[in-house]
Amino acid sequence: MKILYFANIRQEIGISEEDIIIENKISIFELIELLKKRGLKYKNVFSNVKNIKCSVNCIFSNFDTMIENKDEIAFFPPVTGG
Amino acid sequence: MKILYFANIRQEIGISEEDIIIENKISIFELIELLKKRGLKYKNVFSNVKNIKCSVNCIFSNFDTMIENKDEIAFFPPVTGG
Amino acid sequence: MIVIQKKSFNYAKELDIFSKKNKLSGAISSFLGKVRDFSNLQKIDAIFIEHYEKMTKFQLSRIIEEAKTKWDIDDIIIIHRFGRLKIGENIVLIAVASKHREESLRSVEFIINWLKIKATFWKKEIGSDSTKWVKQKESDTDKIKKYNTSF
Amino acid sequence: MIVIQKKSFNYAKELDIFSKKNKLSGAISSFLGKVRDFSNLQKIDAIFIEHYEKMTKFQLSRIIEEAKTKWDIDDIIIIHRFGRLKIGENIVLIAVASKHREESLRSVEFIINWLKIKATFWKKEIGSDSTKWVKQKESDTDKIKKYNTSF
Repeated sequence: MKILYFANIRQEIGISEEDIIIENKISIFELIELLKKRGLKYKNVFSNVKNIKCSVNCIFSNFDTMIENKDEIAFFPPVTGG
Repeated sequence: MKILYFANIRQEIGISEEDIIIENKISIFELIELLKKRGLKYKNVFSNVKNIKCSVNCIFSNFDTMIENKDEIAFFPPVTGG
Repeated sequence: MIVIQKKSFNYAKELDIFSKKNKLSGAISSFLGKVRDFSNLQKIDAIFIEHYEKMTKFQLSRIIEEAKTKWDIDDIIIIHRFGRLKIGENIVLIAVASKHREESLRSVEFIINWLKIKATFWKKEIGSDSTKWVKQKESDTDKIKKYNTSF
Repeated sequence: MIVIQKKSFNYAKELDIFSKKNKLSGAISSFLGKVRDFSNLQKIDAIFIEHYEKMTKFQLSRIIEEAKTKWDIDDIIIIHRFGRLKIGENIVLIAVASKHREESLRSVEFIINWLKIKATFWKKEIGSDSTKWVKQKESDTDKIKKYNTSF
């Protein structure tokens, strides 16, 4: 699955997108746990998810949403446009 | 006193303004009664004052407002600008 | 600034000047009213607007002052035309510059709502068959009831 | 129409085109958001706007569709920039053409309020001393609570 990071999350992790292959459907909660194992930067970013929003295929989604390899997931802070 | 007429009232009376001299302070109610004696056009216009607004020196005023010779009075229908 | 004029005005140019004049205002909201080709009553060809010049200017300035007591506003412009206007022509432009969006949006709405009730303009519709003076809408008097304002 | 672009846009020219395109719409309301020279936190020199291109366009189109179900609207334009913007530059323009003023005023407000919550843009303030990502305001989340809308 494609994972995108934006704003301070992108900056802290240091990349704007990456691809991950998973075996079975998982929840976003589970994805976050997987990501936290990828290193300190991820661990820091995802240690507090209170200010992290996410989308699945461009739809704002809850962390219990189930996702699979064909999905595009994005993590970002609350938006501040306009 | 200067009396101004606008919109349909101006059109029905046939003039846009006129000067009237009064002896003592009167109310706008009394002014209307005076005007109604000036002819049929006035009588028709002022027969029903429900849709007539008035101002005294550019301030929207009630018909019991007292007026004198130095005042500028205007009669008009509810406004429809914008 | 209040401008009441017979001649047409250039919507884009006026807003351009206004925005440049208020370069550092974070928000500029505006309302443009134009002549429509029909009313509830008939197909119309043009409108004629009459006004009570001295009072109109005074009333608009009171509305502006009232808006300024309610919201933190950097600048306001109102342009309103009178005379004969054709279909599609601009009648009125209101623009408000402020630091935050809320103030400018609220005050543009406030100004147009009160203008409809307090500014001494009268509109006559010139149709193909007949001309008639426009009647004030009850919905317009309803729109000002929400404001804790009387003047 | 939705335009998301890096380059600056000409406020007046865009509205001029929009008004001419919707010549017979009686009301055109608009909101322009510009870069201010200060925030709550510091004096700023410029801002940087990042966005999630695919999602932003989708979200804005959903907001437009939602506005259209709520009000009788003739036309809508949203222009939003991204990249580095200097003080005083235009960030966003929203304009709505409709028959009556109520619809255009209400929907411009609706669109900017929802854009602030749902459109995937992120702003970074570039000050003389430091840069920091802007935090979403609680007052902005409050502003959408009044709408009987969820998406």
